[in-house]
Amino acid sequence: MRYSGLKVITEGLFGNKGWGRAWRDPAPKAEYDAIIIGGGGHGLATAYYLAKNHGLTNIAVLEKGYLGGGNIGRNTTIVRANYYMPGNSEFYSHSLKLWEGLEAELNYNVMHSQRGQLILAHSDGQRDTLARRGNAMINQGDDAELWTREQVRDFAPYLDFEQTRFPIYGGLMHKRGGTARHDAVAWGYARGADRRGVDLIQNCEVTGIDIENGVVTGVQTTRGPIRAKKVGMVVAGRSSQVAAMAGMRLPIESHVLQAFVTEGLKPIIDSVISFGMGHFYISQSDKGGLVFGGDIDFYASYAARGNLPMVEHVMEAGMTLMPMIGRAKVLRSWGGIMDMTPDGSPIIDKTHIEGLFVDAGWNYGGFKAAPASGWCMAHLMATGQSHEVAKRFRLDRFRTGHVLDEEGTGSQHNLH
Amino acid sequence: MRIPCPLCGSRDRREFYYYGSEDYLNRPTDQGTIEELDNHLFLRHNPAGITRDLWYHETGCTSWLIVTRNTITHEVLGSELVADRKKGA
Amino acid sequence: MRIEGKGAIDRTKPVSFKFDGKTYQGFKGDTLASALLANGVKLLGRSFKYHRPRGVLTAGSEEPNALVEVVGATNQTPNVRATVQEIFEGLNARSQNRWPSLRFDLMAVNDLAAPFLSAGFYYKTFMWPKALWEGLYEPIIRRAAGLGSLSGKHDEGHYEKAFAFCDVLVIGAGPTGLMAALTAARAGADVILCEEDRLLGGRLIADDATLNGKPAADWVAAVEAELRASPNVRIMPRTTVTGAYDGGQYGALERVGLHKGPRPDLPRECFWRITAAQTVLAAGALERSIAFPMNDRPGIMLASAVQSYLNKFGVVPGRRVTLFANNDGARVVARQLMAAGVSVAAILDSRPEASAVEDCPVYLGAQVTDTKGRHGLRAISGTHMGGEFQIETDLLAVSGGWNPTLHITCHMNGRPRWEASLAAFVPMENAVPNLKAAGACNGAFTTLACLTEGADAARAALISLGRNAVAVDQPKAEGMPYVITPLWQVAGKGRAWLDFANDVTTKDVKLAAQEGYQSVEHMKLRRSSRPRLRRWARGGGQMALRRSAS
Amino acid sequence: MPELIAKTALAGKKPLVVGATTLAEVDAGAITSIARFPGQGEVLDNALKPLGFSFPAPNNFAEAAGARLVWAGREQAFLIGADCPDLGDAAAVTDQSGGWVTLSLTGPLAADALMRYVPLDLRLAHFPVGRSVRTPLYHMPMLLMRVADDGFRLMLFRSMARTAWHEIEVALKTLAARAA
Repeated sequence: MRYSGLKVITEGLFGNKGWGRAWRDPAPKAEYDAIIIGGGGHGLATAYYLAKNHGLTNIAVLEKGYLGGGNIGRNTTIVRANYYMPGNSEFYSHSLKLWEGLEAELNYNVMHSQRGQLILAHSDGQRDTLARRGNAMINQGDDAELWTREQVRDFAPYLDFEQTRFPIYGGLMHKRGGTARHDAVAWGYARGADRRGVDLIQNCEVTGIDIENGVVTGVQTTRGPIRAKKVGMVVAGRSSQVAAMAGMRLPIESHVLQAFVTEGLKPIIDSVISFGMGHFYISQSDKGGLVFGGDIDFYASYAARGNLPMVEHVMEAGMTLMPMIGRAKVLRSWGGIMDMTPDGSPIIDKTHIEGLFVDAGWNYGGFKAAPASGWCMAHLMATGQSHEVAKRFRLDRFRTGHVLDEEGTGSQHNLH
Repeated sequence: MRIPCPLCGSRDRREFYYYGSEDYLNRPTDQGTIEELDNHLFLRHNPAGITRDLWYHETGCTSWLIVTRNTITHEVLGSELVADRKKGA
Repeated sequence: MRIEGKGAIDRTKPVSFKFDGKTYQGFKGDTLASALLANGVKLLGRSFKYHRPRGVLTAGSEEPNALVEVVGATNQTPNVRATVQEIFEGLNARSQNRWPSLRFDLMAVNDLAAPFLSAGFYYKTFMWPKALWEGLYEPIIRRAAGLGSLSGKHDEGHYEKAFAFCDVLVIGAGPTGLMAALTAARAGADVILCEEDRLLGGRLIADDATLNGKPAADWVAAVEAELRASPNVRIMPRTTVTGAYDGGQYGALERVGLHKGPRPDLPRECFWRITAAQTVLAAGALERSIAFPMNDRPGIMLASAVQSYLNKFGVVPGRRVTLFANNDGARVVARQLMAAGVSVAAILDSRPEASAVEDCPVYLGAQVTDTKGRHGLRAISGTHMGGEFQIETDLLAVSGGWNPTLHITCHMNGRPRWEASLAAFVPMENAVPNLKAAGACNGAFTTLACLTEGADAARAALISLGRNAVAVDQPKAEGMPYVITPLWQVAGKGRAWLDFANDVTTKDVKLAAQEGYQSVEHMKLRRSSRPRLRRWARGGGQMALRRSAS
Repeated sequence: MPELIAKTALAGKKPLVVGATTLAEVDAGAITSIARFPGQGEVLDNALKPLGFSFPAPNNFAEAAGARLVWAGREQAFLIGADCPDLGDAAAVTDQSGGWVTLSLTGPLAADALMRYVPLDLRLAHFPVGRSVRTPLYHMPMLLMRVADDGFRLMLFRSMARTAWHEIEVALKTLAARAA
């Protein structure tokens, strides 16, 4: 069923009885051409692009819980392409372009809103760094503007410009940055994949990966064995456990990253604002809540919940940057399980097992990457070749020394 | 979260700094292979369950600890001084 | 309307305050809600999505409707619950989420467009042409959404943080918490007793209960006096425990100066980090409404809230009261109202076989199917076993049963368990290490059971601490069983609200299920609704969902 | 070369009195860090004996003849208020006299004020007189001693002296305002 404003009105007139299911609820078949383990944002996007770009429709997504129940529903909804290092910048640039066409592509309003993203500078040195980053972004074909302190003040007068510790010297505005409605991205890809024939199988946990003579042959699940020649592991937050089923040790340590939302407020923060010195970032949702986050809790965890020291740190950073939020009330907090890699950059690669692929290690930044991650993982699984914009996301880059350590992208789990 | 320090007793997590898996203590020798170094520096079991990791009692007694913890429940099962382990070895 | 001789307010200390520019008078001890209700003000806010007129629903921090902005000399605080904010001389509050005024709000046009603003409608439209999403649709949605507003000015308020440690933390000072605190204190344990309200006693005070044949307030006062005299006890009123963290740590927010107005060096709030060896969760229970058509009008309140306003504040916000319930609790409220001289139009009991012996009309098998009165309830209509009814009434007190306040037991991934006999979720055992839920938050819905469970939980905590318990006399209390017949939803033409805070109706939830968003997680995300929905979906709602989904 | 005059970190600062609680800077005199070398426990204790001390157990300090020997971390103690004897090869010895500010906080509000910032159980039963711990005051590293039922000695890095004073002042005034 196609969604449209007209449809919303006609359905509204007739009691909204005609809306059908957004996706089917199929039972798993005995064999597929390819299996994606993980029904999160990246897994669903991978399935969607496998079907759409590569015509591979006899495929299944296996999800142990419900679709979109992982980090796609546990983030701060920020979308941006403001990376500095070659290897990252072309990837996120590609992702942002996909975001810009996502509503039309999926016939689903994911509420992608290019409200802008502003990174603040608090010293001359930081301003220089932002200028370099801005130039790299422009060279990549994306947008960036170096803003003076006065421009920042006009845009966000509620920031604390006078405080002595982190005075605001200016900022880097990335106008095509912004936010999207996080769950809608998963649902939109799910609906799109389903319409192309992909089986989305919920409550189906993978318990083993079948390998014969170094070649993957299928998976064992709580709903029985399923055969497949190609298997993609797209399970951020559980990457190490799933990889261990194939006897692999990954360069990943899992950490909890907390985020927070306030009660609904009338519009006041018009873009995403990033305060690197406090590792604090904030935006306002369409519903009015101020959505903000900070750094990881800094200990390995799968609990999907955090502790008070980081809660307090985030609140203190928020009060330091924009003291007005002292009058807002935090409504709830949540924790996502982050795959932290040693260099803060992700992995989209083949493994040493033929037919087994891995998409993991998204650190703090998996949400904005979902479209391009799906695009490139689908390309890799369909063709056996790394996609041009993801060719540096190699699994073996630590051993070979080709690390991609962009500051501000992730933790270095061996150098805490 | 509370971390038991063998010297100071139960202390708030905010007094400690986390240094990752205990793996990091097991440094390969000069004669080690690239694979061993990769394994030491970058690859992790990253268990969902019981783990042993390194903590530094930064604003406390400045001891290095090996803490046994459950990464799913955050239950802390015990701790020992790295110095004691080295003494024992 | 004030009732003479009732309430824990100080009638010798009048307090003036402002709401929407008009000056009113209340008494020391009033909340903003109780003082406005006493002054006959029913309309306090506008709803989140449809901008429907809303009044006070509850008498506590669970209030979804009566949210206001408190305006200070240099700043303002949005989304303050009028049911929690105590009045002080010079308090200045105003309504929010309306334009140009509370009575005449242009955004109320959304209400007329409700059929088109169905569950998740925004995912299906506003996509063409692309530029209009950011240029037109989104700004309109943003302006309509949100509730109160920040001033944009720096918050210059003084705030405090502190650490505290204890042997036994008791969360909640109702019958369960007081009994637990007393038992632990007498055994010599270091006790911290946190209570969200300014008064200890919880529903003992709000219900005007009887203990040892005397007003329960006497027992509460005696226990409080003993606890205050114990050097090993710290009583923390106006303190909400906000979260359970690892290692026995709890976050708690204390309202230090919010009920006094600004004073030099006095913090507005203090955030406590409490580390407890043992914890007794005695957070009580929250009454729930019933999803009947047009159940959101000002003048429709929870029965327990009507009781709280009567007994804690001497206020009855209506002249002709009707009660609608699926359990016996509302009968007590009706009796207390009549004893206070308030006219009770009828008791509407949804149970066909319930007793009908009261000093007022009792309709059995009753269901409210419509309500009238845009800015304040005027009349209700519905059906009962004998036919139909139409009642002129300006206050409808609703009770759909009680939900244990078990949230803290979920903070470490604990999953509550459905208890069919209570038609409610109860806490999972050992969901938080070294925490024991007791009393109403554990599904014990009688005063007798609360007192017993409070003492038992404290004794268990003392054993874990290696201490010997000392005998504590338990006062004599009622032990009438809690009898409930679930009633989740009344069918009818109009919309029936499940989640007042987010303007979610039963239709929205059914539509979400119809489209395959069956996981409660999916539904709540899709409808941006939270715990109320979860309870509803788990209860009777689930049957409806299964039907519509199949 | 002119002679330099040693000043304490807050030299000249008047004590702060809030109700019956007093915050004041203390001139602790000489402060010597003694970091015990492995296996040198007995030698070190013998060397310290003339001062009336032996190396303190973790979280404790001892007093003798106006001086204190304070446990200050793993295998580390501070000798305060006395010249350090020659300890030979038993320990690494550094003069830290100028590196610290020492504050005295005494009175009924003292423990409550500290517990605004110190993530530690300072109830008397759990933190008795004679206890010394390393713990932060807010984000500032500190050595904290209980010298009386209602009296504490705080040692912080010299550069943080004014911040620490300010924080404690805020806590005391806040507590006084709460009581008013």
